[in-house]
Amino acid sequence: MPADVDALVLSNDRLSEAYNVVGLAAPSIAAAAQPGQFVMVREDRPGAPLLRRPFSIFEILRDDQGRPTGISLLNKRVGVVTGALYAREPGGRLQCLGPLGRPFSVGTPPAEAWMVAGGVGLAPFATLAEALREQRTPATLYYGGRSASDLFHVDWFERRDIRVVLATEDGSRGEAGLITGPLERHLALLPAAAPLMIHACGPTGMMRAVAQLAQASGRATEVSLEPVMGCGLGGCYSCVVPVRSGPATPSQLVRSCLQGPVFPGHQVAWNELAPAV
Amino acid sequence: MPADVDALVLSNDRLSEAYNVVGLAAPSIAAAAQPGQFVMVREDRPGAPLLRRPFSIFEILRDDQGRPTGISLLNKRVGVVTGALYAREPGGRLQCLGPLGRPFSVGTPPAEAWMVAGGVGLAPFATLAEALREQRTPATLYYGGRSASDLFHVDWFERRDIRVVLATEDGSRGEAGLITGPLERHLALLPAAAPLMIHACGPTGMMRAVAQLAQASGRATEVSLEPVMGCGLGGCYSCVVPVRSGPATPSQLVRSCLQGPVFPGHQVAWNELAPAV
Amino acid sequence: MSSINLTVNLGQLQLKNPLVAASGCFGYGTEYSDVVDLSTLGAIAVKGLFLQERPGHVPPRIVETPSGMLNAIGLQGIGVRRFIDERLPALRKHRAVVIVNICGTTVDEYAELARILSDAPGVAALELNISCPNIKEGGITFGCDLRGAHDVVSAVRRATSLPVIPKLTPNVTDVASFARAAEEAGADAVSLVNTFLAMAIDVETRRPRLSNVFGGLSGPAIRPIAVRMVYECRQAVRIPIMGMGGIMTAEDVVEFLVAGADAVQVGTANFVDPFVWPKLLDGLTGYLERHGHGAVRDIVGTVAVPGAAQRISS
Amino acid sequence: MSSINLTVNLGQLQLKNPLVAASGCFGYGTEYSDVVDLSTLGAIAVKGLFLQERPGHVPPRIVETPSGMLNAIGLQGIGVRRFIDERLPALRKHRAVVIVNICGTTVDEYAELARILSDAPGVAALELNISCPNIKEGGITFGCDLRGAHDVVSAVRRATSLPVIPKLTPNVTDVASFARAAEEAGADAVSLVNTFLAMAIDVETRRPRLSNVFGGLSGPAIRPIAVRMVYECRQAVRIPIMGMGGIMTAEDVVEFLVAGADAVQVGTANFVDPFVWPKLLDGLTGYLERHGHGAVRDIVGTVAVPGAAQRISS
Ligand SMILES: Cc1cc2nc3c(=O)[nH]c(=O)nc-3n(C[C@H](O)[C@H](O)[C@H](O)COP(=O)(O)OP(=O)(O)OC[C@H]3O[C@@H](n4cnc5c(N)ncnc54)[C@H](O)[C@@H]3O)c2cc1C
Ligand SMILES: Cc1cc2nc3c(=O)[nH]c(=O)nc-3n(C[C@H](O)[C@H](O)[C@H](O)COP(=O)(O)OP(=O)(O)OC[C@H]3O[C@@H](n4cnc5c(N)ncnc54)[C@H](O)[C@@H]3O)c2cc1C
Ligand SMILES: Cc1cc2nc3c(=O)[nH]c(=O)nc-3n(C[C@H](O)[C@H](O)[C@H](O)COP(=O)(O)O)c2cc1C
Ligand SMILES: Cc1cc2nc3c(=O)[nH]c(=O)nc-3n(C[C@H](O)[C@H](O)[C@H](O)COP(=O)(O)O)c2cc1C
Ligand code: FES
Ligand code: FES
Repeated sequence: MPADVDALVLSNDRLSEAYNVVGLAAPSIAAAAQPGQFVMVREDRPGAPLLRRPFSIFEILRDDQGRPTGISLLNKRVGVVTGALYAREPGGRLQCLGPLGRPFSVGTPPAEAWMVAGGVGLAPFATLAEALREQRTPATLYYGGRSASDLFHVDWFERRDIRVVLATEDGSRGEAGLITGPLERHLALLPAAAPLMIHACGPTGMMRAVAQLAQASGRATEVSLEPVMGCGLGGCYSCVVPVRSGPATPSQLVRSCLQGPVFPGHQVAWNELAPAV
Repeated sequence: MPADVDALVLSNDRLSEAYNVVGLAAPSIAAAAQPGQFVMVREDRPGAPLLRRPFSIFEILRDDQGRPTGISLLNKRVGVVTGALYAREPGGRLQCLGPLGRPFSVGTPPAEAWMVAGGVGLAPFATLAEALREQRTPATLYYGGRSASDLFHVDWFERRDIRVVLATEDGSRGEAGLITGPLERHLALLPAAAPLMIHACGPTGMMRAVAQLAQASGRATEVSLEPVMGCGLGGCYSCVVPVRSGPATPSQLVRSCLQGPVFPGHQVAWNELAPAV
Repeated sequence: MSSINLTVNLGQLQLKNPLVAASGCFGYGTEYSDVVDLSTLGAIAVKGLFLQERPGHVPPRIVETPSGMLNAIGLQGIGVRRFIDERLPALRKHRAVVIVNICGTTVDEYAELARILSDAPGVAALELNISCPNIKEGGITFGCDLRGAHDVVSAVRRATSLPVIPKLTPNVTDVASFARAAEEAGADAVSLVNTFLAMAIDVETRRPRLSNVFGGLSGPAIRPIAVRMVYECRQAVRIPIMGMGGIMTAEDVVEFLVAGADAVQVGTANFVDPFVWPKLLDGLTGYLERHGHGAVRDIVGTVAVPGAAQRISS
Repeated sequence: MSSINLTVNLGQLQLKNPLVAASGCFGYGTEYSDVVDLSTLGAIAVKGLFLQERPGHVPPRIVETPSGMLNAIGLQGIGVRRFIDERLPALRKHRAVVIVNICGTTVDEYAELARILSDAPGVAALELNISCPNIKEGGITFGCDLRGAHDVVSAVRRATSLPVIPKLTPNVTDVASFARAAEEAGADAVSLVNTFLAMAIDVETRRPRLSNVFGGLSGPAIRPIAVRMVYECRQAVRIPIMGMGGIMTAEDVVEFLVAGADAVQVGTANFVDPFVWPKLLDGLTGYLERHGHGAVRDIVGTVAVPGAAQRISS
């Protein structure tokens, strides 16, 4: 049962001109959140945009005793609300509805988990990394960006014993090129018998490539899609994505706020997925 | 020629739960402003109210050399924009269009000037007081409010050699009752030959009473009206008030942003003035 | 709670309070059972249903506009049979008062839907969507034609003893004439307004922002037009009115009631704040208390309009 | 400036750029000569004029609404003769291109106004206000009736050789049919939209917020509906279109042009920011440069709409 929290902004860590991390006091959301879930955010001031915006829950914030006290959001500034999240100073407030959506499945050993993140698609993987670690599931983060200055929190993952593989398009950090490069090679090297789950979040093209690579090598994937969402609760039917239950069945438009945002990669009818407007 | 200044908020002096004074950097407006003129204010942020709101220019701010650097507004919180003006911290910005409107006439000795202010109607009298002082015109401020805590800047006027007469409805400061009480008595005492101009700004009922008292004793008045204003420039015809050129002529609706906000009190067709909504 | 009488009568249908969830903005109701006690709502107008399942439009289906939003969902839906089998039982369990919003491509389809739903336990009333701007056939074609509107309402009237509430489109010259046509055809009440046909273009790509090109405008932007239309219909008909369009706060609820609505529907506000319902109810109750009214119906249609005022056109 | 060709043709009327001040939102133009170089505007549609002076409505005449405003000015005005004597000379001195917005209570009055203005030097075109929601007689009664619209346009067409531009009301079921009627009656262009008939109620006093009860809604709130209507008219007629409704930024200007407007009018934005004009012109020029277009007309009506898309109703 989601709550709507009038959350105090605890911190605002500006990582670059475009990215920041906002810390929010929201114990009830933090306590209930599962990896890959999201919140619907709005500003409560006269004239603020009407509709809420979806954000993955990035970190679970905890007090000294480890009790969940809040969440953080990894925000990329692209418009009005993401701009406001970038500007929001500690002491301000943001309305946060959540946690919402179907989470990632958290594999257990001996299965391995690979997380593939592009840009702000890193957001759902902090909580997933912690959950995997709790299960002692060996985990790797494949993380790509345009250049070194677009990669954040790498040491955060390393400190949590996540193996990290990096790629940048300009070669300024990690391998030069797309993150699907190393992913493809590593997939080819992994013994067929070794169980693996791949989780991906990032630009649609990247997720599609990951899902196809994985399928080609018979691996399961989960992708976290980012359609426009009007309500986050199943009320408006704006967030639909085309999925098919079997390879030959026709696709159906299902609500990604309820049945997603995490979907099995092979179920997504990538050809029919509308380009983000 | 009015300017639209993206004015830096220099100060915000909260006088009470409802009143504050906002200082704004606006040299061009400050240099051009005449007593009784106003500015049209808006906030430039997504979702701010569409229409600007009119505010009298309260003080002219000056640097050490006495050069005009900005203006202040005496603000009373009644709704969205006045609420924003109350909340605005120094460092923020407000868009200020002005100076606008027909000013008070500044009398010269031997004429005396009496200013009658009710509540936030004090706003136009700081600039008028300074102009009168420059002309060495003897001036009195009649200033009424609900109670002592609604009266502000009294010493500001006293420091400028303005005689101040106060009244509060609850009797907590000055005379008990309405400010028209002492005004009426003093009018009766003033020799008929002594020239006098009365300026009034405040609730409509007060201005009307002042205009009628004055007319009864053959005195000229100027009143500063506060209708709803859409543009401040004569473009929308929203701000009309009924005035008549002679006592027997029918009234005409004229734009108070151009022909006012200051009008000769006897020209206002008080009976036809719409109640503020 | 207080001693204020919040009940309202919509013809044969009595609601415990005048707050109704608007069709298409509250799913089938069951989606919201986690966040709203469904039994506390006056009623729920469920998402528009056809006889058959419908896939709806390709996304993007919504876009935000100044103080509003456009939608072109295209009436994606599970069809009336699945609704009866899969959703109605849960709604009954939650003690929700269910108004089923129905949509057909022919007069017969409306009548058929009405017959099917008359036999289903737990349907309180039928709202006839003759005003959806987002589908090619049916819907708004009936809503923009007086004859068509009359025919649909009459046919449904004959097919059911459930309360029949046609939902009017604002995309017409004279909405009051449609309210009259509905009344004459035997409607128990009318609801209005549906969304305004609109369009938004992405200037960078020079493509429509909605896959369907056109969409329906809802939200606070339309409220002043919707209030006017409710007022006009109040002058034109005696049957009850459910008013809607941009209601976000209790003050907005009162504005519609005072303009002449017997009950109100709340749509877009659910997306902004799914917890809005108790706030609206408390705000309405508080308003009535503050103004010394013992019942909601005391303020319905009480706007003080000088004698001369009337619609200028037509 | 740049080498971009900003001129647009509205039939016989060529404008140096597509930015026109909307009637009623720019006084008689002269009020703005202090803040805007009037010669830099494509044209100025002056405040609506009757044959006679008119007092207009009692205040309050405007009220703000979400992303919009209602107005019920009631066409207060100085009448056509005083306009010609007192305002036109100054407008000519400022080298303003003047479109006179005229309003009558009968067809003959429109024709008479047209004759009088045809003889006045410095009138570039006539805009026929057959769409004002704020007066009891004339105005919108012509605008909501196809026959009436046709008659007014024909009569004015016969009375003048000036360009004739009827201004259409959005308060109709099918605005495109009015554009067609205007075209058939010999209009040189159409302008749209005028304001949407609306109403706001003060819930504390339960009185209308406007003395006239009803008012016209303008501003960003209506933009998506106005864009849709411009697009529909573009599909229906060959004559040029002046589009308007909620334009605040250069991006909004482009949206209307791309939807099918040959020029745009800007109304409410003048109140928000009287210095908006150079910003709009620079923004438009910048857009065209950025997208590699040499002329405004290259983007008019270029919205990419899939073949199937068309108005669903009627
Ligand atoms: C489940 C989910 C989780 C998400 N998690 C995050 C996250 O953790 N961090 C983060 O920064 N963003 C995340 N997003 C994307 C984020 O919701 C959008 O960037 C945001 O809605 C844009 O709002 P805005 O007001 O800033 O942009 P607007 O001013 O509304 O629009 C600016 C531009 O962004 C585009 N846009 C609007 N919505 C989306 C969208 N949903 N996806 C892509 N582009 C869009 C618009 O078309 C427009 O071009 C997530 C989206 C989903 C669906
Ligand atoms: C020439 C002139 C000078 C003014 N000078 C000052 C000044 O120096 N200081 C100051 O505090 N105020 C001044 N006012 C009044 C001020 O403009 C209004 O209080 C303001 O517009 C309210 O805006 P808002 O957004 O806060 O209120 P809104 O949220 O728009 O409305 C809140 C309430 O205030 C009422 N209201 C709106 N406009 C006015 C108005 N013009 N007059 C009275 N009530 C109104 C509304 O009906 C509503 O009930 C002046 C007005 C004029 C015309
Ligand atoms: C996303 C969405 C879907 C809608 N679907 C329907 C529908 O299926 N049937 C219907 O009659 N109205 C539908 N409507 C219209 C609403 O019920 C309501 O009439 C309109 O949105 C105005 O109210 P509001 O401003 O409170 O949203 C829909 C509106 C929205 C925003
Ligand atoms: C205060 C006001 C007065 C208006 N007066 C007229 C008028 O006299 N004649 C006319 O044709 N339109 C008039 N209009 C309508 C505008 O010209 C324009 O069609 C409408 O406001 C939509 O554009 P906007 O949203 O840019 O304001 C008026 C609008 C406003 C806001
Ligand atoms: S976002 Fe509204 S149904 Fe998914
Ligand atoms: S405020 Fe617009 S004309 Fe005076």
